[in-house]
Amino acid sequence: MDMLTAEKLTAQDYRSDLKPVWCPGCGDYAVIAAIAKALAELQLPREDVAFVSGIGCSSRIPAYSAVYGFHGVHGRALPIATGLKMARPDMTVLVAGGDGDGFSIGGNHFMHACRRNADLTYIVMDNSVYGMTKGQASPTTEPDWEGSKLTPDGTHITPFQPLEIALSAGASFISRAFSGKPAELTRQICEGVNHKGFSLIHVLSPCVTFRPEQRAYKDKVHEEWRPTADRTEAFQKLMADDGFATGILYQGTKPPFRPEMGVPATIAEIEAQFAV
Amino acid sequence: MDMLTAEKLTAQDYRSDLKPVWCPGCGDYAVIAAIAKALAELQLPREDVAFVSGIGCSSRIPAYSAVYGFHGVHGRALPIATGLKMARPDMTVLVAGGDGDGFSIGGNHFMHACRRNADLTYIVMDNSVYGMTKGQASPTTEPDWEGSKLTPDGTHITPFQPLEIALSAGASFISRAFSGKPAELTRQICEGVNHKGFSLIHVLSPCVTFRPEQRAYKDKVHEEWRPTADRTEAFQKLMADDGFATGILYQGTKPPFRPEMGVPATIAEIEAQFAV
Amino acid sequence: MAISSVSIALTGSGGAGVMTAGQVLLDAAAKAGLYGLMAKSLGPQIRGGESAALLRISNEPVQSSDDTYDLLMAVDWGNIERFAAELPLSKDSVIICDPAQGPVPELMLTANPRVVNVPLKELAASLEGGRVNMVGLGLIAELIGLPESSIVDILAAALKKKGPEALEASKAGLRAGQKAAQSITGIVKLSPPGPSTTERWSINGNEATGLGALKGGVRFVAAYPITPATEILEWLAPQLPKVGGCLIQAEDELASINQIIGGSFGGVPALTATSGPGLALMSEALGLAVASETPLLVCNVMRGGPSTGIPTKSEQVDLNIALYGMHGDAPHIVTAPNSISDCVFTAQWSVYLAEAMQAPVILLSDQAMGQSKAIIDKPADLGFIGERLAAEANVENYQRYAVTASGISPMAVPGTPGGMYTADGLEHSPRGTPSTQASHHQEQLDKRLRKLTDFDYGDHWGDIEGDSETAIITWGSITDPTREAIDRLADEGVSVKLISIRLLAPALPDKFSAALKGVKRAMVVEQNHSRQFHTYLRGVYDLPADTITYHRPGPVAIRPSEIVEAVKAWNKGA
Amino acid sequence: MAISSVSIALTGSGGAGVMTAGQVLLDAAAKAGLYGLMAKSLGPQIRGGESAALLRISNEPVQSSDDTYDLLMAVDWGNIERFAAELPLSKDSVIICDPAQGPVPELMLTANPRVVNVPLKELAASLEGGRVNMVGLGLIAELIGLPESSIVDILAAALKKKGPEALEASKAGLRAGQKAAQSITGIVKLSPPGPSTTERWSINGNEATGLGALKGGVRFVAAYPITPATEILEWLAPQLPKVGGCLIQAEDELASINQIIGGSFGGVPALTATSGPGLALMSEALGLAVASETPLLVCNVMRGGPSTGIPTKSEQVDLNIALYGMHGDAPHIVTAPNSISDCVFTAQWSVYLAEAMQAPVILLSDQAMGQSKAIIDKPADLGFIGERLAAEANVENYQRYAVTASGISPMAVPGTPGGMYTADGLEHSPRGTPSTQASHHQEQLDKRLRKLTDFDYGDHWGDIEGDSETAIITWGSITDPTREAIDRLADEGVSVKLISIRLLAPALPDKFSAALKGVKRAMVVEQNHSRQFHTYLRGVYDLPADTITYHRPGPVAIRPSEIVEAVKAWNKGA
Ligand SMILES: Cc1ncc(C[n+]2csc(CCOP(=O)(O)OP(=O)(O)O)c2C)c(N)n1
Ligand SMILES: Cc1ncc(C[n+]2csc(CCOP(=O)(O)OP(=O)(O)O)c2C)c(N)n1
Ligand code: SF4
Ligand code: SF4
Ligand SMILES: [Mg+2]
Ligand SMILES: [Mg+2]
Repeated sequence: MDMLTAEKLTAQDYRSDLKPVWCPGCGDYAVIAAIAKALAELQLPREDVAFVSGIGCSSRIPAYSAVYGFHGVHGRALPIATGLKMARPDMTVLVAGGDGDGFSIGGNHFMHACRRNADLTYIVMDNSVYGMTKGQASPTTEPDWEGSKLTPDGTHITPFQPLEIALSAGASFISRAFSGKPAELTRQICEGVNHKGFSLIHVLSPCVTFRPEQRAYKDKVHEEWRPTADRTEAFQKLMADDGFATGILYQGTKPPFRPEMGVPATIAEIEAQFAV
Repeated sequence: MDMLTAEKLTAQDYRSDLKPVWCPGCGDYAVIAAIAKALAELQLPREDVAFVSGIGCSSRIPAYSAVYGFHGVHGRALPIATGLKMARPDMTVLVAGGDGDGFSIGGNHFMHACRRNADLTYIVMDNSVYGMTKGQASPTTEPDWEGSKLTPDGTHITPFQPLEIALSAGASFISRAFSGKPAELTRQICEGVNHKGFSLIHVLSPCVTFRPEQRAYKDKVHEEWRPTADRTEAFQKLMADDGFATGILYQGTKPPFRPEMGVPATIAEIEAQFAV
Repeated sequence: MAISSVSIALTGSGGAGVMTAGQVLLDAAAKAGLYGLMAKSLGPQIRGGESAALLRISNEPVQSSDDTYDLLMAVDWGNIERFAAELPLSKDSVIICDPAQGPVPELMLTANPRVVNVPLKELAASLEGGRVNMVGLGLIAELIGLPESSIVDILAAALKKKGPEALEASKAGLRAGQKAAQSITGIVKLSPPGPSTTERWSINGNEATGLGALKGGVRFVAAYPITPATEILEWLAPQLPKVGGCLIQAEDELASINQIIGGSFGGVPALTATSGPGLALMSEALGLAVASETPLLVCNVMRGGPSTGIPTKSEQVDLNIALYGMHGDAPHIVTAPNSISDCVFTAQWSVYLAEAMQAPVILLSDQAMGQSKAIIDKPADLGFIGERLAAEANVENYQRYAVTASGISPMAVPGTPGGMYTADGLEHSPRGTPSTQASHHQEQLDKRLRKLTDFDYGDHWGDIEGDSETAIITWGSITDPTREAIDRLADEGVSVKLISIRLLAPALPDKFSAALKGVKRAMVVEQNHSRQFHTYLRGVYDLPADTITYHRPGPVAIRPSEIVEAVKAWNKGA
Repeated sequence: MAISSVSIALTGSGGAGVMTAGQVLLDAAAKAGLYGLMAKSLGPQIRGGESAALLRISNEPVQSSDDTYDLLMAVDWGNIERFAAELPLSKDSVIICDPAQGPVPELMLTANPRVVNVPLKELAASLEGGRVNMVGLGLIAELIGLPESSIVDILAAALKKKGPEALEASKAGLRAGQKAAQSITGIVKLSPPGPSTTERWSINGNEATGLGALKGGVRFVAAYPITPATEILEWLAPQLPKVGGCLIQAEDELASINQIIGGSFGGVPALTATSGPGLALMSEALGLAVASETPLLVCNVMRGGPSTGIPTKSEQVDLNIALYGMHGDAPHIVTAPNSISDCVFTAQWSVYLAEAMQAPVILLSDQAMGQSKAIIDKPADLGFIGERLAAEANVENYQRYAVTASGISPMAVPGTPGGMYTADGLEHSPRGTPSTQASHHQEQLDKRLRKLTDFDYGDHWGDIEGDSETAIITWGSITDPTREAIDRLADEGVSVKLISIRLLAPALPDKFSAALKGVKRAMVVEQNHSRQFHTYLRGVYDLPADTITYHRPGPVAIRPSEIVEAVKAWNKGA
């Protein structure tokens, strides 16, 4: 239908009419805008795109788009997306969520999705906090952050390094962006969607309510990375990373995961194996 | 009791009288032997050691020791061990299991245990297969292994790199051993137990039933690594790794995770906050 | 006898500060020697969403929210359609609203309440640093007759850090509100408090649950945050280190439940708190706790379901999963506090039960109880402290899972010389060795059931109040509205017996039969869609042939009058 | 009428090849035109552990294992104490054993069976490449009168790849066994087969379940291996690509269940298979499937519980969790095949139900059914194919969760222009927008229940056989022994009606009442410790006042005679 109309779809066409539940000023507003823009740039028919998420402020995002969406349970966005992509390889599948959803409860799926390298684009809105449950430490929270009542003296735990883990686990496209620089973010989403394989787009997206100091991200980020296909080089860049470098860190060429097709047979032919 | 007797405990004293369910020739026999030997070397009172595992052939191991043990559910050995260590910091806690238990279903706990860096020693018996469920591919299985009926054409998935992930995630002691070289394994276990923080000991331990070709590991392993405290150096070694280098790859100095203690108060004092 | 009270709803969008105003009102009431209850109606937004503080204040203990609100003050009407159903009014209700916020929405007028316009925003704007919620607070306090001094005391304490200007600004707001109230007449005033005999507490259900657990001996907590259970954890986190314990935040619920299994195996009474989705993730490990006989307490604070459901709203919907959510034959304990005050006792008792029987206990609270704050008499302490039957050192041939008459076997705490054993979720011999043998399976199954059914639970199985041929059987947070309904029926000469079950599992037919003594007919009251409690009771107990149910889902609270009406309709044979 | 048959147990340690021998025996019986059943008793070891092939062969269809074994051939006695209870003998039984393996253990002699010593090992050793299991096979075949040619045919096919020497060696073994059999007399011989009218299949329950699902339309499978469900997956993995589908191995059960939710959301009928521990891990996502109305099929093959329990043994113990294991009010469908043959139908029908009602279906099979192989008549195909009500393209104002009379709403398959919606596990409006509103919650709860209770299930709710005032109510794998018990009772003039429920949930009181028509008293038969089925039936249905239960846990199979005895004792008023 979209394909038949002569008119190009605008970014607005990829947005739904729902008003986000987000706080005024939340970084996630820029992310949905960038996604809509990227989809418009790619001119993907809306019905051929699906957008899957877990639970969290950030995970509310699919309903704010006008493509097919699945707002699943906490931490399981990637399995839902993987199943969808395996069953429906013709769909373009985006996945999104927060740092808690993706790296805490969903950490195992994250690692295995990187390994499996199915053709998914995973956008993580990292605010180093659990926004939705009112401000607990997430895996990417600084060890000395004392803002949560659950860990009033800080976590004392080494922050999770999403890009390092993605690289170790085998993701074939890895980038970082800042929600406050939407053009770069839009570009990365386009590249990620075009990339054949698992793409991680790590978005620094401030939580103005529980981490108001993250407003300062805008002074900290620096565009730095150009894509490399050399894992060692990518690791070296990460060893020198201050957490605020942006750009495409790594883009490899390993083929995306696709289950094999078989020689067709009818059910009757298959049943024949049981005849004595 | 053990402490009072003048006699030294022997390796045998750390073994129970149960006959393992393992197949003849299984690599895991050497692992329980090395553990018993290491404990004897360390002369730890048996009652002060606990040994936690999940489910799998390898995970049967605690009952073959004579220390306190917990044979939990599949994939959850590390959380049980973490809880035990947090509640009972005085205990020496060993954790063990297979590649499926630790890196597939238990992958998230593995990552977060590395990050948290509690003082645990985690021994993974890696045979690149699910032994207990009769031979399916595990995360460390080669992508072209066609020995499983579930993935008859191979998995086509990049194998999981336990040491890379451990290093990325923040483990403070990382080593690799081969069950066929028990002296080195014993040494690593001693070092791991002595290390204050999370120790991963990755043991290549052949499954002679479903991966008989792993008998050839003995010709492939090569002692190579000397400990470094430099993550970058450790990464470089891993970039050059063929999967069969043994030794201690990395030993860092970050302090083990310990919850904070507080200023003592009585329940009555605590209750006072509710009085109007 | 039914109590006399004033009920007030304060509503407005997130930033409007209605929760703060409600909290101050409640605290001030406490200060003035009154009792009170404040429930919360929250939307999904973190900030700026619709919300309501729902108060009831009285000179007698407040059990439950009332049927309707005497006063509804709307700071604005944002998204009112989403929760209007939670704000029942009557023709005697008074809506106080700001004409600047537009006309009163039609759906608030169906009961024909009186509407009083007060230019709240304008009044606030006319003051230096004036805030609408303070104006509203002054207005409400004046209307219901709450002494200004008690409010000022509370504000002074709350604003200490912000300096005297903040307090002055607030006071000015209060006074503007009081003045505005003068023109409004015909509002019920609070009766003055009776003489206070006992210490009063201001506490919410989640804090009470945390406190009870601490008193019962819990010293290790591992958990993953989830609405509406997080406050249990937030309360416990800073308390535990004071008594030599600790709390750790886990990566997920699979980790948290297994971590407390580990801690408890280590001999330390352990707890986690969660809500439906988290409890679902804990099912497998709860089975492990059953099989390995590891004591632990899971406090499940229910919210609307299924799935992610309605996280901020209350329902009694996790009874099924709490009772039956484990694979295999997995007998365990399920308890439920039946008031905010009872959260302290039930949590404490639950730790005791878990430790005594070496079994997992699931305590079912809910959002309505957990996130509501009450002014109550300080709860009595019955002194239950968790203690498990420990194995002595160097027992010859120690058998961790020895088959004993009580079903309870001495448990060696790691560190005990000669007590070394391996806990196992595989079926096992008495020693703990994995076994596939039919006789081992049978004797361990028998033992794990027997230890629960033969235990002496004393008088705490349930609260049985009054005597009548007619009984209401209920549990959990619906007990208090039921109590009030029964009081009201009594005022009308209709007597109803209350059976509120605190120990939901194991089923104890003797206790149930004793409770039913003299009862000819029963009504089962619960707040869910599928009659989970009624179905359970039918399955495990013999109910009177004449048994009906009154149930419906959330998020709207079940009010005393609904129960009164249901009983009357039943009496009429409707 | 009760059938005449021969029952044989072959036991020995892992390497002894008793499973192979049993399999050949069964296949040969099939070849010879007979019916048969082979159950497996397995230990925890991967290799070298104790095991037993438990066969029953007859010229009529075999429903169930018999009460005792006519023949028990023990290649060795390793760990016999662990599973002796699974090998009931009578005084008419014959034990064939090798004196070289030591004396017959006392516990095998309690029923006073005849013992025949045969030097199996010695005989095998005397032959080039001789194997004990082949000698035993020849011996057994000769004793029961199975033609040698059918065995040789099977062996020839099996040993094709290994070359003619292997076949010759096996034949020599067979012959040595036959010869040894000559001196043994007094063993019941098989009656010759009747004329074969229909195609016969040799299939186990797990394969049958996989086939049924494939026939129902499943084209996407994601799973994590677990005993005793893995064979469903192993069978499906190579079949799916032939019909355009695929199977992926997930990292865990949380992934596998969510992956099939994703696949099914994509419009492809999807399945996972698991056992108790895995089902427990799927609880949360099953709730998501309920709330988001995503069809899917979970085949749960039960094993001994709780926790890791007894993974290789059978029990009907996951009924509770299948029915009630989700948080919130989460109506869904639970089915159970009641024979190996019925696994094909029930799995196929379950796919149909899932798709038709857009709901998750949990199918409960068990180890006894899943891992037993049967020679059966080719099952009839009733033609149920999963198909969901799809939304058309570009419907104006499309509402994914429209409140319809049937409760079923058209579902837009991704790719459908103009059908874009977001599936949600949060409570939602008809459009799918998250909502906390009471009216939305009520109407969606009603709809999700209504679509299940109002559906037309045709005649497949259960199998109702015979007519009598006395009924046995049962389900799943215990149905077949019950059928045989009822046949035997009929032979003795005692008539019993069978009600075997295939659709366990939703509860359909009308169907149940109809089934109970004319029934005055009932016995509920099930294989678990806590009467899960009986408690469930009591909860949701009206049972006759005179209802008793016969139940006990695994791992020992419930035999027909136990049920016969239970009925007789009941008749005697014992
Ligand atoms: C199983 C389960 N556990 C816990 C929760 C509660 N919960 C909802 S969102 C969330 C964390 C959200 O953090 P993040 O993913 O970083 O998203 P953000 O809100 O920061 O965007 C948690 C713990 C849940 N919904 N389900
Ligand atoms: C929740 C759950 N899922 C699946 C299983 C089945 N299972 C038991 S062990 C195992 C894998 C074992 O592999 P690994 O950890 O590598 O141990 P190994 O047997 O190879 O030593 C699986 C899948 C289980 N017990 N529990
Ligand atoms: S709480 Fe934080 S992450 Fe959530 S909507 Fe508000 S600003 Fe955004
Ligand atoms: S199956 Fe493999 S891993 Fe398991 S006991 Fe046998 S050899 Fe060892
Ligand atoms: Mg976050
Ligand atoms: Mg393995």
